[in-house]
Amino acid sequence: MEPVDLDRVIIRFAGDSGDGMQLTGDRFTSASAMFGNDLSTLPDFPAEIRAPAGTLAGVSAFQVHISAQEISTPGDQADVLVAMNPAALKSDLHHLRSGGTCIINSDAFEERNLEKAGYESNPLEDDTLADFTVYQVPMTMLTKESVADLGVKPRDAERSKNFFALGLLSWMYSRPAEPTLDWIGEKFAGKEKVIAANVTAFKAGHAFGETAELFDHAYTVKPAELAGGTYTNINGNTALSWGLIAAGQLSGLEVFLGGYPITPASDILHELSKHPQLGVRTLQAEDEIAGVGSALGAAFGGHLAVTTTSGPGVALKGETIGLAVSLELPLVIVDIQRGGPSTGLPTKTEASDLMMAMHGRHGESPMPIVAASSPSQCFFAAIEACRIALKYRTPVILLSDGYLANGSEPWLLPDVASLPEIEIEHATEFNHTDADGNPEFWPYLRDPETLARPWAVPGTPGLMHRVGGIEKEDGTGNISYDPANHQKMVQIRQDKIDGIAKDIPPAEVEGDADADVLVVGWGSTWGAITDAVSSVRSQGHKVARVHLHHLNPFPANLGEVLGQFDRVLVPEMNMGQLSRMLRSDFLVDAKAITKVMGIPFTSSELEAEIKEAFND
Amino acid sequence: MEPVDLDRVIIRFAGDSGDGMQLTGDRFTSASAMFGNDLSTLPDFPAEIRAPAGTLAGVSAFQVHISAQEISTPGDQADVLVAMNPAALKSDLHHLRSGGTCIINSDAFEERNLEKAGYESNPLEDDTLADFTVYQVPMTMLTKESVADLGVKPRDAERSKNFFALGLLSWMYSRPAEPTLDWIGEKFAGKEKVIAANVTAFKAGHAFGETAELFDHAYTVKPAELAGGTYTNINGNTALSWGLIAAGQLSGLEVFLGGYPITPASDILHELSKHPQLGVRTLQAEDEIAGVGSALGAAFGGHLAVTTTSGPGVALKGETIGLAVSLELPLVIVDIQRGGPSTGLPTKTEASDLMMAMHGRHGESPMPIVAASSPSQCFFAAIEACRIALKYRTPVILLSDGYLANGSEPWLLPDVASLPEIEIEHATEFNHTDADGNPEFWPYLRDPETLARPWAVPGTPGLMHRVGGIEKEDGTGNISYDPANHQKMVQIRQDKIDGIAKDIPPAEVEGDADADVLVVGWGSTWGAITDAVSSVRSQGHKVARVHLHHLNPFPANLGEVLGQFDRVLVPEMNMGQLSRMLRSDFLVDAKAITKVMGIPFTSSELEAEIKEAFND
Amino acid sequence: MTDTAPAPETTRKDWSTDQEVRWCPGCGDYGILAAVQMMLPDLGVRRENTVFISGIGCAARFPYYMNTYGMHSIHGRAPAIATGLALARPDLDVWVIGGDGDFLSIGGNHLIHALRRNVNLNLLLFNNQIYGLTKGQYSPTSEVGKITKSTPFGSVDQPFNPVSLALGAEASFVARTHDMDRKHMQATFARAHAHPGAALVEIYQNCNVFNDGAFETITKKANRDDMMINLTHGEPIVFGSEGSERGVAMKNDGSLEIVDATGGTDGLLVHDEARTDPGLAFALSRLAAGPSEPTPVGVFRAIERPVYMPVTGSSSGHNDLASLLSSGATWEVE
Amino acid sequence: MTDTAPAPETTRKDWSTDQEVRWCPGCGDYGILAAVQMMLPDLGVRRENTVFISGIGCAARFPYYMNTYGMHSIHGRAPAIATGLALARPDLDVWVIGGDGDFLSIGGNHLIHALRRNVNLNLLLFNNQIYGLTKGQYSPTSEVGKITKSTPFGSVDQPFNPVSLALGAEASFVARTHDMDRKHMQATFARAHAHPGAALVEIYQNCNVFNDGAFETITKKANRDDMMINLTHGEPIVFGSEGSERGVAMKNDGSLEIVDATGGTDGLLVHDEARTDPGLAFALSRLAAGPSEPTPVGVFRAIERPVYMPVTGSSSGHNDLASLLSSGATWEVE
Ligand SMILES: Cc1ncc(C[n+]2csc(CCOP(=O)(O)OP(=O)(O)O)c2C)c(N)n1
Ligand SMILES: Cc1ncc(C[n+]2csc(CCOP(=O)(O)OP(=O)(O)O)c2C)c(N)n1
Ligand code: SF4
Ligand code: SF4
Ligand SMILES: [Mg+2]
Ligand SMILES: [Mg+2]
Repeated sequence: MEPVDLDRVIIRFAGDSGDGMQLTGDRFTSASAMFGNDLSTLPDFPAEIRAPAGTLAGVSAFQVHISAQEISTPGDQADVLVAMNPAALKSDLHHLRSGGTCIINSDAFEERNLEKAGYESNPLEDDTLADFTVYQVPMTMLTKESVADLGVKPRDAERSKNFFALGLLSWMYSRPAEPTLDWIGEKFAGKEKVIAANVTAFKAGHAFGETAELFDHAYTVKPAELAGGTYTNINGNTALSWGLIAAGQLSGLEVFLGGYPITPASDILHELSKHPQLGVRTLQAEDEIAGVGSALGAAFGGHLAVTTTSGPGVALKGETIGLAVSLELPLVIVDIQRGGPSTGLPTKTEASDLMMAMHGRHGESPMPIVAASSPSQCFFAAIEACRIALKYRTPVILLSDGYLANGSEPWLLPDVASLPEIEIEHATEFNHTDADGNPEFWPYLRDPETLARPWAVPGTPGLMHRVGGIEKEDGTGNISYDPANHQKMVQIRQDKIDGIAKDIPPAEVEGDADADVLVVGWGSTWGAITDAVSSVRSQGHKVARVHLHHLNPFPANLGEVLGQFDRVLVPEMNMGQLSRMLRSDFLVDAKAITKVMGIPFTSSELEAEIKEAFND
Repeated sequence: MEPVDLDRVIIRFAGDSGDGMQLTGDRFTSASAMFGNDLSTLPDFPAEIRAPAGTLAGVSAFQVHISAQEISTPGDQADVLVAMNPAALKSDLHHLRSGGTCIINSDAFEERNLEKAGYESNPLEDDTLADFTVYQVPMTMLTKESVADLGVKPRDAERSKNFFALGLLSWMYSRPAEPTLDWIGEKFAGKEKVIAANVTAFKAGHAFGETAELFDHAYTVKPAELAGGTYTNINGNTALSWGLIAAGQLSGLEVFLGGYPITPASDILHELSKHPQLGVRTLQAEDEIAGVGSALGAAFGGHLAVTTTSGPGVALKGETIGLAVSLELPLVIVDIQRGGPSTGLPTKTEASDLMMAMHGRHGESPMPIVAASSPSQCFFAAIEACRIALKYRTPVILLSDGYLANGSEPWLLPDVASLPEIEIEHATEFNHTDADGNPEFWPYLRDPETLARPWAVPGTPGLMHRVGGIEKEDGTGNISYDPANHQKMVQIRQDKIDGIAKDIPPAEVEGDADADVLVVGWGSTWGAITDAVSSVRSQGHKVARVHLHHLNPFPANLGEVLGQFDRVLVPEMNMGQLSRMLRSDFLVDAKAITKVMGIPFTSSELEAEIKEAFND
Repeated sequence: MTDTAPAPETTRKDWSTDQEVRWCPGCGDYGILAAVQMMLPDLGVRRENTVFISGIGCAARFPYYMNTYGMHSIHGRAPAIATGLALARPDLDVWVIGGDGDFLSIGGNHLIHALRRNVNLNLLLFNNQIYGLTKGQYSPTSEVGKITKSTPFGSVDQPFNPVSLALGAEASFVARTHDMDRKHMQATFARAHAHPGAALVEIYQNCNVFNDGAFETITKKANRDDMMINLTHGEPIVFGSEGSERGVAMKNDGSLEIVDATGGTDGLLVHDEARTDPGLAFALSRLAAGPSEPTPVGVFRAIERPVYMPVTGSSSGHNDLASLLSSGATWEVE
Repeated sequence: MTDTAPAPETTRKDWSTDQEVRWCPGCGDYGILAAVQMMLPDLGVRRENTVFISGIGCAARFPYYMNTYGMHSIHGRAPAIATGLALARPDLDVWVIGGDGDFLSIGGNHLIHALRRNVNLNLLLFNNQIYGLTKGQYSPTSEVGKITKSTPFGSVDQPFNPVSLALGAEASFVARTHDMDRKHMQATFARAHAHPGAALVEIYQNCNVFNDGAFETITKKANRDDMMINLTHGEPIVFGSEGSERGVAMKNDGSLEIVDATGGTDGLLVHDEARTDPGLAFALSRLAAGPSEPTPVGVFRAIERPVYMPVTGSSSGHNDLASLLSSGATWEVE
């Protein structure tokens, strides 16, 4: 039978933490990427390392959206749910669209597991799944049978059942098998029995699809028409890490990362730790304060200094960031936002640290804020944050979130040679003449254009100077308690940051220039807004959208842009933080569309909200 | 000769840190208070403990405004400057109004001192003082002479010269001598020689005024017509400390202060440490994080918990404050604001921590903010902050500043019996019934009115429960990762804080209800705004003013009030933080009048700004 | 505030909550939880007078499982929060729970200050020599050369020895136990509880997911007698699979060595946990460079010194609000 | 990055800035500043390769007076900031300056971790047993019973012994000196400078405004010989106003005592700063309970162990950006 052609499909793999669902999803994604689909993924881990097997708390899921068109989100609801046990079915069934397909490992639906999942009756036997097309596959048994001859112990045999599921889905969606088989060989190199078991299970799953009369036919999702070039599938944290490394290369500076592990930012520390040969040094500090402190020390030493963390870490770093504002040294603070307040929902996404990024320090301490908008865009956002920090000698906050961090998408690799250099010069010369005509160095004598002060690093003969957090005299940098000087310095620091508006791209309106409704977004809502706006427009409404990558300062034309529209909607994964800024800066009645659930907006939610605006 | 009657006079004492100017000012103030004047003071210390004698950095000054009318500020410019050495003259002369009187210790104007002060020629001999009435008094010599017979060593004798100055000024302004003489006796009890020297010097100064033909006549400033009752002269930090103690008494709770020394907040820790017998426990913690942490622990234990600090300390406490938001425990965080960012101007005043108070934490973590407006009002502001914290089980930020902290004014002591009780009950009973009909305790089952959760403290049988920073299920308080529950809890926490608006006084408009211009103030600008508004009104302009003591939530009627005026001016010792909040909350074009100089607004500055608004 | 009548009899169950325990299957934390829950009934204390405060980490989940008052706070701050509670409420039993990251990395300062002050706390340090909750970075107790996600080329920095650090910080009570020996844990925790002031117990805890077998060399049943040196106050220090064939002796220069003790205990070091000077306890803490050599367990030091309490009363000062308010110079206006 | 040619000859003046020194007249900090400025010319180092980093406090003003690179940072964080600088720029000489509050109260954790890691820093602890800059609160080194603004009824908590704490934190170099003896300071600072890794020097410093005479019993010229025990590597430990009439000996139980040494140095303890095991140094740190008894000064411990450096190169991994970007699975789209 010929496979049926689909435009796109959203598959959700769900199972116990021990079932290897992240790996399964990842492999399916890779194969699809290789095959040429556009795609977007969303892993959904449990908060516990390993919650008790079979419990709801232990469910780990991975959603992947593959498409023959360009897409921008992992999809609202799944077309297919693969449920490896009752807990997975119970916790994730609501992610499956009505009418969707549910593929179930029926072996797992025995009494103890049902009980652990809190099912009072077996959902395979009552009407729980009435709205769905259900395929019950005894995956555990079939896997065990398939590997029986290999001499694998039953326990280990069972472990391969995720490869059975992967094989089955690979058949169903006509995914190429080679990338997965190759990967198994590499990954488990040296463990021949494991390789054999996994390969056999995979093939068994594939064969099962083909031969069992269960399935009418397979599907294909054609490759997407993507721009030509080399692609890789990348998640936000890796892209961000590589962006930091790239900024080091582009500026010719060594990169120093001082950080402390915290979900969902730790992977950046891990990734950067792997690349000393690319001029990266990392320190796992004793806490977040030492993380940012050590970075500031390295910045004083002339390095491209970075600290990576999440909300609780930024809350601790405030005082040191304030020092960086006062010292006017370049420093990038990366905040991978997660659910708050306090420990909140550490493994879930949220975008509720914008106000803290603006104001989380005492005194008047303005700082630029850059926000990433998609997993691969994290690469460029990181470079941009570094560029601003280095050029203006200022700490910069780079905001990403848990969804971008772990979500992935295909990325057309940029031509490295075409990435613009970050020109940066350490001061080496005197820049002033004292009353007696002798040359001297003034650490706070500014570039008239950028208002940046010179960056003279230790080791430079003659330019010895002292910096500190007490208010400094303009120019000399000497301690000054003079009232007028303080006012002046506060103003200069503000002007320096405000002036960056001249150096960033203007806000670009996409969609209908004559629309009634403008949707202003920032951060990871980019994908959902893109889908929602295009859907609303395709229904004949006029809508425009602006997506901000710079949140402080705003693009210079933003006020003007906002003034062109009657209604301004601001979807945010918080209680309305950007809308608060737009309202106070531009006195426009920006309306926040808020969601604080630890999960991203779906396009359909946004679509509904935008359409609502037309009914108001 | 009869003394000439004055309505008010502003005197500024300035000298070297070692000259005892704070003490001199203090005594003059006390005597005036006893005499019945209204008054207001402003100490102005150097940043160094003891900068080298005779240098500009070492100048210590004290300004006092005494009046026969009610007054609200220490005055813009001094009528009289007492300058004990060249550095004092140099650094403080600009505080003297043109035509004012300058009383100078001429003995100190010798070459070395002039040089240290950076004078190239002797200001007593050139035209530096042309605009002023100058009295040169060889105070050092006269003091030494006066005490010569007492057998005091010349060095020690010289130390009494501030009492000579005090005696002279006491004569000039007809201040009663007894309070000062009594005070000397008490203060130096046991050191008979010191008493004798100081008393003698004081009397010599007095006599010098009376007998030297230098001065035409003395002055009087009549007692003010103040409400009847017992008065004390009080500064903001003492009033705030007493307010905290009062809140403990009014709520029947013990007070626990966990703090770490920092200027200008340390004196609150010092003051509270003195009063264990009033149910106060203090811990000088190892840092600010431990300060707030220990307070939070005490709050969990049922105490009225407080932490006191300044901006850099609040910047460190953000993460723990966020935990308090999540735990919903009462906690008062006192921020005595000083010049920022970073170490900034530690001994100077500023009001630039409002945004941090609002937003200095990750996630959605709303918190009430109370701000004090005058030294004595700190007492009531502290009680109000405690009341809100206790009633709503929430951390509250109480903002004061360096000017309020050290400035003083006469305070009509409240009748302790009339202070309203703070009703607070620790939970002692089960509040819920489980599915099987058994009673149980739900730590997050709320009061429907206040949305406060029950406060069950350890030691209470049966109510054992666990709290934590991870998101909690509404009601039970169990850990919950449920998306809808998170949204609900974020909303409830916001609603709880917003709901406090029903429980605070409405914004009160003073002045002309039909004015064009409304001046909205907060914090220590109260005095300067009061003077400026009354002055502008007396010139025939219509002006109204509102002073906010609650900054989050705002009084319920604030939007309505703002809507009644065409122009809204917001004087702030920052770059426009309250105006930012008003703009975003109410979409009114509030204009900030900003001053970030480490010193308070003068009334005349504000007067000019307000009048400017009429010319726009 | 608290009831001081004799506590009712309780069993382990009374001390357990209904919350599902969420550690990885096989984690050493289970054994520690069991030991605590089984020890508490023996102490004759009341659940409502008992509080568990933790930071963040796998270990820090502990309070959720204890049917007492509890707080799961933030990373590193539990000793500070517990300090406030213990000072405000000396009538309570306050236990503080944390991992090696929680207590020694981010929380190191609060820990050493709680020890120095001698706040009345029982501090249980779950040392698994790894960051568990954040999925396997090295910790300040990880051995040199440790390869983890954050040290892909192996760590280069020397770990803390928690017992040495605590002794350097003036701790009045320091002990060590391990998750494989419930009896030893119970006895050690009970000693900590009985100690007035700050009592730190280091617990070697296996993280079977990210650092499996870190303590196996010494904690495995088969190795235990040869590799664990039980410290008993007033007794010569002996150990060995045959009971006492090896012992600890002091060399001329004051350092300690392991010697043959088959000839008897003459010349062996007699353990004195109560010695005022912490030198002996410190020397014992250096006997093993890590949990791969014969390692002392038990109580290293237990001395009495004043427990930190804020001043709660004084004869001077004002006793009521009215007299406080009028304590400065006052004057009357008619 | 830095010039490695021989440094030009310098004098104290070259190392001094034109900033007015703003300590109280008579403050012990002056003497320390002079000692540092007078020692540096002897080290043959360059000013531009030298950095002073401090926190906040009176002591922390220090960098402003040094004609080198410098940073006056924030309270307690100097060791952390300096760690970053030293790791980024191993070519520099990094000195860290702080008071007892700065290093041991708010900054305690950064200090112990810098010591544990053995970051190449020279850490000078200005211990005046008080908070100077904030005008006189007690500090973690203040003696028990101290009456200050924040302890009006006297402090009740045991102070840290900075030398003991550092040794408990695995410090590879720990020394003590005092502000009254410029020669001793210079020699001690030079030793710290020569030490690879973290070197902590505790300096007894008089705060004549808020804690005058705290060290007088031992530092006063007249008392010094009787009250200060100079530690010299390889020499028997003797002291006394007549040169060597008293000495330090080890008792049977390993603890130290002061004994009569008029009969000669037999039986006295020979100082061994290089002993791998820190037990001896620790015991010496406990000899005096505070600066009112005969107190050891000099180098307690100086051992070589690996200096902490982040990995700066490896044979594995990607050497250029392009190969990094394509290091995952890639595919081509035409
Ligand atoms: C302020 C802050 N920083 C970092 C984290 C992330 N974090 C949570 S637990 C932990 C360390 C866990 O290690 P450990 O304390 O040894 O406990 P274990 O999980 O091993 O029991 C870290 C870094 C956090 N939650 N908060
Ligand atoms: C975050 C922060 N907390 C508190 C302070 C206030 N503060 C400045 S210096 C200091 C302590 C000074 O004592 P120490 O470190 O011993 O230095 P010393 O002045 O005695 O030399 C304190 C508490 C501050 N500047 N910043
Ligand atoms: S990660 Fe390790 S410490 Fe944490 S629960 Fe799992 S086994 Fe235990
Ligand atoms: S207060 Fe003390 S430490 Fe500070 S400068 Fe003055 S004397 Fe020195
Ligand atoms: Mg651990
Ligand atoms: Mg000090």
